[in-house]
Amino acid sequence: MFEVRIHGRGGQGVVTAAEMLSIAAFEDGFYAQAFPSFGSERTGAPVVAFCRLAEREIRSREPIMAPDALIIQDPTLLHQVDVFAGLKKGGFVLINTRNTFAELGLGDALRDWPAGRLCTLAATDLGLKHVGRPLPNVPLLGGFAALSGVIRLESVCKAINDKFSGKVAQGNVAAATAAYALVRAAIETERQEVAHA
Amino acid sequence: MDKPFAITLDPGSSLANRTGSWRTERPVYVDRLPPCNNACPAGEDIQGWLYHAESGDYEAAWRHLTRDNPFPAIMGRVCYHSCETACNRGRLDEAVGINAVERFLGDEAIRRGWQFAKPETETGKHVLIVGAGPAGMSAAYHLRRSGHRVTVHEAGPLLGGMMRFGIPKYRLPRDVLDAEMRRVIDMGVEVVLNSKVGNLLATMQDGRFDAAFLAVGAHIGKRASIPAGTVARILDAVSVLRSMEGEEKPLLGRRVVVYGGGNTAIDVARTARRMGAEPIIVYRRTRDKMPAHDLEVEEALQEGVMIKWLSTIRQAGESSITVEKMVLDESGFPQPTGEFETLEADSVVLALGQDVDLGLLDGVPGLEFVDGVVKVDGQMMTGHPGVFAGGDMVPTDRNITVGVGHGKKAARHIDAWLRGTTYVAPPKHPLATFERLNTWYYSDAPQTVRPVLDIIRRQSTFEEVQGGLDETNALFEARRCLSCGNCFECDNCYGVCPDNAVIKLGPGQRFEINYDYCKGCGLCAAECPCGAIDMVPEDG
Amino acid sequence: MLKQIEGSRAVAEAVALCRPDVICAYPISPQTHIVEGLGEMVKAGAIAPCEFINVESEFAAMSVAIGASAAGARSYTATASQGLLFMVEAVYNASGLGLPIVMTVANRAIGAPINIWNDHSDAVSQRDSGWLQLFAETNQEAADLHIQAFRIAEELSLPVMVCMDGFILTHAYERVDLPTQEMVDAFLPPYAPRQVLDPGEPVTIGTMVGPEAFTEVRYLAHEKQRQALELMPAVAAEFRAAFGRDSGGLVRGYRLDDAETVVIAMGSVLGTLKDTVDELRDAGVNIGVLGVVSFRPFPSAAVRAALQSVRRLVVLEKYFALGSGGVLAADVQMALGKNGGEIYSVIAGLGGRPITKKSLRGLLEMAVRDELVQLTFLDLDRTLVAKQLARERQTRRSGPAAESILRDVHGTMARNEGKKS
Amino acid sequence: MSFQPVKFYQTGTFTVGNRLLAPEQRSVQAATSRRNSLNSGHRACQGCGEALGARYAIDAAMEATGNRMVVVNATGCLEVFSTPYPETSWQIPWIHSLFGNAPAVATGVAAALKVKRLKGLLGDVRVVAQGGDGGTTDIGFGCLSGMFERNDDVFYICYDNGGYMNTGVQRSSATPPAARTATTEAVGPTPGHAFGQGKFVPAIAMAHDIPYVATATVADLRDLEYKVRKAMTFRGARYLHILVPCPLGWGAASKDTLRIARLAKETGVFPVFEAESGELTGSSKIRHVLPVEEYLRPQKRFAHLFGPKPDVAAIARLQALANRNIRKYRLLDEEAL
Repeated sequence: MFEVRIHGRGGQGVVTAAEMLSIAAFEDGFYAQAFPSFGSERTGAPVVAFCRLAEREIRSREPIMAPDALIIQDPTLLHQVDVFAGLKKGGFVLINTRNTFAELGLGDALRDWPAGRLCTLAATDLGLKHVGRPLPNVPLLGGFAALSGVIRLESVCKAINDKFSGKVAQGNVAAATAAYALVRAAIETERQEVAHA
Repeated sequence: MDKPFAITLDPGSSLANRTGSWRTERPVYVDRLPPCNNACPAGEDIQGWLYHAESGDYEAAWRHLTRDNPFPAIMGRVCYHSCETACNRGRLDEAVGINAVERFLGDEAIRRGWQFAKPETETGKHVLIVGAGPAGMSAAYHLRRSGHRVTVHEAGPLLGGMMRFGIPKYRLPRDVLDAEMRRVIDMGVEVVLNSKVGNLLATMQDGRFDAAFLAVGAHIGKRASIPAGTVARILDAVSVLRSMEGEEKPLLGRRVVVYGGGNTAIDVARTARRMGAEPIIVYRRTRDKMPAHDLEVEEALQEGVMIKWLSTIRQAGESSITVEKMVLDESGFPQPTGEFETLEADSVVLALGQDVDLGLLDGVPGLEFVDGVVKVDGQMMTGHPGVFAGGDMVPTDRNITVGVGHGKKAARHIDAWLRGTTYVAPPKHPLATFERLNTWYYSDAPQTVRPVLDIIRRQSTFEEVQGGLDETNALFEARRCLSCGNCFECDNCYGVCPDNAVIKLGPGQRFEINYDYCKGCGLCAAECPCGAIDMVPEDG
Repeated sequence: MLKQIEGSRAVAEAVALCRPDVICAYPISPQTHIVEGLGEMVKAGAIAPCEFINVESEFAAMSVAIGASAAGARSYTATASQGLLFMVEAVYNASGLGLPIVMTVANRAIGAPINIWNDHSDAVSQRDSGWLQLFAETNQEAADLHIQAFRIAEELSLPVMVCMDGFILTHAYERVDLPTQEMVDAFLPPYAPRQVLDPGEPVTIGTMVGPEAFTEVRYLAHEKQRQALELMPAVAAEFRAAFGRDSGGLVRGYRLDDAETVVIAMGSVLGTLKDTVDELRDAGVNIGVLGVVSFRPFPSAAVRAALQSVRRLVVLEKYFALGSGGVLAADVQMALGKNGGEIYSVIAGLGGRPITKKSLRGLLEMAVRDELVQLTFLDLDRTLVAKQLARERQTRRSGPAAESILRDVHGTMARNEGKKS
Repeated sequence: MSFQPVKFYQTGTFTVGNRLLAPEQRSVQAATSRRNSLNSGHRACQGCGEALGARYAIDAAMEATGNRMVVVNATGCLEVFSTPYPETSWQIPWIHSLFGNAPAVATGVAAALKVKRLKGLLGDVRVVAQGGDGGTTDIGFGCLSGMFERNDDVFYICYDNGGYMNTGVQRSSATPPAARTATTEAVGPTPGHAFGQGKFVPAIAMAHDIPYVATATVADLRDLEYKVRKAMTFRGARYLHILVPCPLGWGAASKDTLRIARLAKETGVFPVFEAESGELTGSSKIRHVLPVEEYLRPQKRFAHLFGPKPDVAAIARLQALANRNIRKYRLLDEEAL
């Protein structure tokens, strides 16, 4: 079982991201279960969504309390919500920001994490660039595919085409692909840095 | 359909619930006597014949009408239509123009040549009728219808009596009169003109008559004792009117004074007007006391007839008369004032009423007389068995409609008498009063105005003054009838019953109450336009 | 066809496969996505002919469905929570008139205090309404139950309520196998109404029935519910044969063999329970799960048969009758009679409170040790309620309980914040 | 108004029928073949205006639709007196669901019939819904408004007797001011129903811009039938509001049901008109305008206005309301003014 928690704000497509993640996982042959943190939050409010992936039927319906991975769509949440609550030691963390973990002041907290688990991505910029809207969710999925290696980029693209159509789908595919490449490159760089260290 | 128990039911099953048991009062259809019928001196079933006229079935209407009165074209012109005075519609807007519709039917019958049926069987009885006026000819018609042989003896040269000699042409064109007389003759009535019966019993014996009906009328003009100069021309109204029918018209001069206030006075004045005279009526009382029909007074005034109210003639000179002004005392009688006035007069026509020539009754035993007329019993029979009398020669209102009514009534009793029975009139229904009507249901519709001849021609010719209705407005007028007191199948009761408890039986069959379901709410009675439903308490 | 799909969408597509004639929609969370999906399909012509009616209230939604059903249309609507309560009069009416309407209830709590999250208060409040009430464990079952529901409803002339947990199922994306139209057509014949408003054969539907026949009417309605108990397993079996899946039926057991302790529950919590039971079994506890699919009619005989040699029962339900206790527990108790084992009634998941494996495991371990009290509220904040109760004992009028509790909750949070800083 | 009443001076304009009219000019109620949709044996009070109005309206609708029609009935007197098990008085396809949902049920029936038509299972069948004023203007108002705004193909008929008569004469939003009911008793300083309350649903119906809105009284059958016939020529939501006096609730003689309905119209208390797409298109003119007292006096529910000390002020206010109706709905013939 691989459990992902996505944090963001209302309007940023947090729930959609979880759903697309589940679709991508489904495409990759997983059983997947995506669900929102049920609420009546409106635009701007902190929002959480969940996605479970497993090799067999997922029966549990409890919220994800000890995620294997976190996707944080809005870095400003770091100071308002305990986004890391329950995160498994060494779990994946992907944050939408132009900054580094160190610049975010998270260096200390995640000090013990193995390499290749933490990554930041300027996903909003990618969304703006490829789709014309400041939506970070899809680029982050592309980046997450690269970071976690749990799902394939092709499956993310399939999920994108499942949810969107026409130019929006094309733009999102481009954004996800670009994000995938950026994260791959970042991880590679980090690995090399670690190797050189 | 597999219907769930109790929740779903077959349609109309509530017929099992007889709601008639709720009733404490039951509606009952009734027939009432319409006020028009009640008021008609000729006993016409006015509502009955209007019913057919409403349908546009004028022949049926005419036949229904002529069951009681064979002269609708005449009656439609000269009748003073007390029916219209009695008509309930008069209290709603204006009375139904019954008279106009009657005339329309009469004219229509003449135009189309409708005839009376001849009797199917002959009784072998022979009835003598003396006088071919309204009463006599009416009796002749009814008796002939009953299968009796009828012979009319008329003293004059023409049929019609007062209809001809008392009514001017401008009120009753002679072709109309002739046509309606002719139709009676065509039933097989024998007529002997210029045959004055001098001795009734002798005539009856000679002719082997089984019964006689006397209707000689009142033709002797009353005279008043007016001091008159030798050359003053004083005539009586009846003579003047009668002479209008002959070759030689009366010479009245330009300034004609007519003395009297009855219809005859008006007739004479209007006749004189048409002959180029300037008539002036001298009457001792006021207009509202005048016995003449107001419509005729009005028409006379329109035509230029002058009326000198509250005046009596004191003296007649060669070319003038002296009148005395009168005043009405407290009881409405005129009293002399001593004030006098002189009027120019080429002639004076007295229209002070008529007397009956009773000469033919000399030697008839058993008769009783009162005020110069013969007394008859409730069956129109004089004190002499088999001799009946009617019209102006018996105590009555003197007008043509009354005469026609007498003729019918006498004929019924004569018929019964000849058959050795007694005619008993069927009991009359209670009157259909205005209060019983639900007038909401009658659309607002004023009476149709009949065309009237233009005034110039009325002053110079004897053309008929009042025109008739055409078919459209005759129908309109007929349909203004409220059918007081008798169901005319308006379907209101059928419609307004909340319990569908009125059964419509079909055209002409009227309705029935279904007492199985009638709850006795009374809506049918309340909403019956003509008051033909009574609510009757259920037996307690 | 396998799809990774939102539960609401799966239900919408399943309903569409049933070829509904009339769909009435009124928005209320968490049901809304279902009718949105259907509305889109009708507008796009994917369901035709079909009338999709945006009504002005849930009361109207059920009323429109009543009219449509009585006129011979296959009728569907969906609601939740307050919406279900708002239509209650019509809910009873539909069953009283014997109209085979199918309605999804996306289960949600009932206020006040207003709460949009999941529990079973809405559906269970209608347990006496005369509707058949089926609870789905998964979105697959939710989809399948709708197909079965139309079949059952129309065979019996009774309305069926398909209950699925709001948000937990309705908003969850998971794998659902949706059948083809041909398969559904073969399983579900066209609607042949028992009674219908037809000018060709007029009837009066919906009479007033007095004391002389009302008991009989009610008895017959009850008898029909008993017929449903026979029909539902048969339909489920037929469904399995046609679609190759277990869905529906009356009850479904999990690891009941040799189970001394059995947890009984309805809806999506069964999944979490099964995971928990697996863990306990791994730890050597003889425990199983019995899922109740058909809450109404209540399958007493099936429950009895499934629990023949069980020592103790934990009846876990997302609803309770205030002032009385567990409703499902009472039904189970009635079903088992005096021969049943110990019954523990557990109230859990009210108003969307997550039911975690951790809490369940703790609960069941206590149950196995017979340490549970007769009525347990899972994860109840005892400190908080004790405090409120104490306050209320002091002054009879201490303001609305919900607000006081919120004050306490926020107070606690503020204190915690204070500790943090 | 496009309705040209039969001008027939003896009777035809106002009576139910007349032997002289051509069959096509006769009212539906005049025909021996009339449907009697509401059959004998129902349990309505003597002189019930609603029973009469319902038969008038439904028979006319049946005629207009060639008997291809379904009726939905709200709870109320009409429903109770017509369908107590084991008997029903209805001879038509008829359903009763609840007090407040007849418009919605009718919407459902119409939807079902449309689908069946599209499937080729059924020809054109129309839907009529009916209820009393309680079921229409109060408890069913939400559903009514919803049916209106969606413009569902339903003809809704409200039988207005100004109160909850089925439950024992309580006040409804259609109860007129000053009227005594069981919940607005004729006691205290302002006896009877308050002034300034209540609503006139035909005007609200017009505000929905639905194709056809009309009012009628049970006293004018021809007008009523014309309006039913007219309504059935439209598709979409239509509304007919019929004044049906209740002898029991109004404290009037059972025989006076129609008279009082007539007086309601002739005094201007109840405006009779029709409107298309929200615009007034015609009014039934008052024939002989009468003071409101004529209408009030025969009814015991207004008896407190006419005690030893008549409530002149209240009567004047009622007269003012009638005058307003006369102006607003143009109830007097302009030529006559």
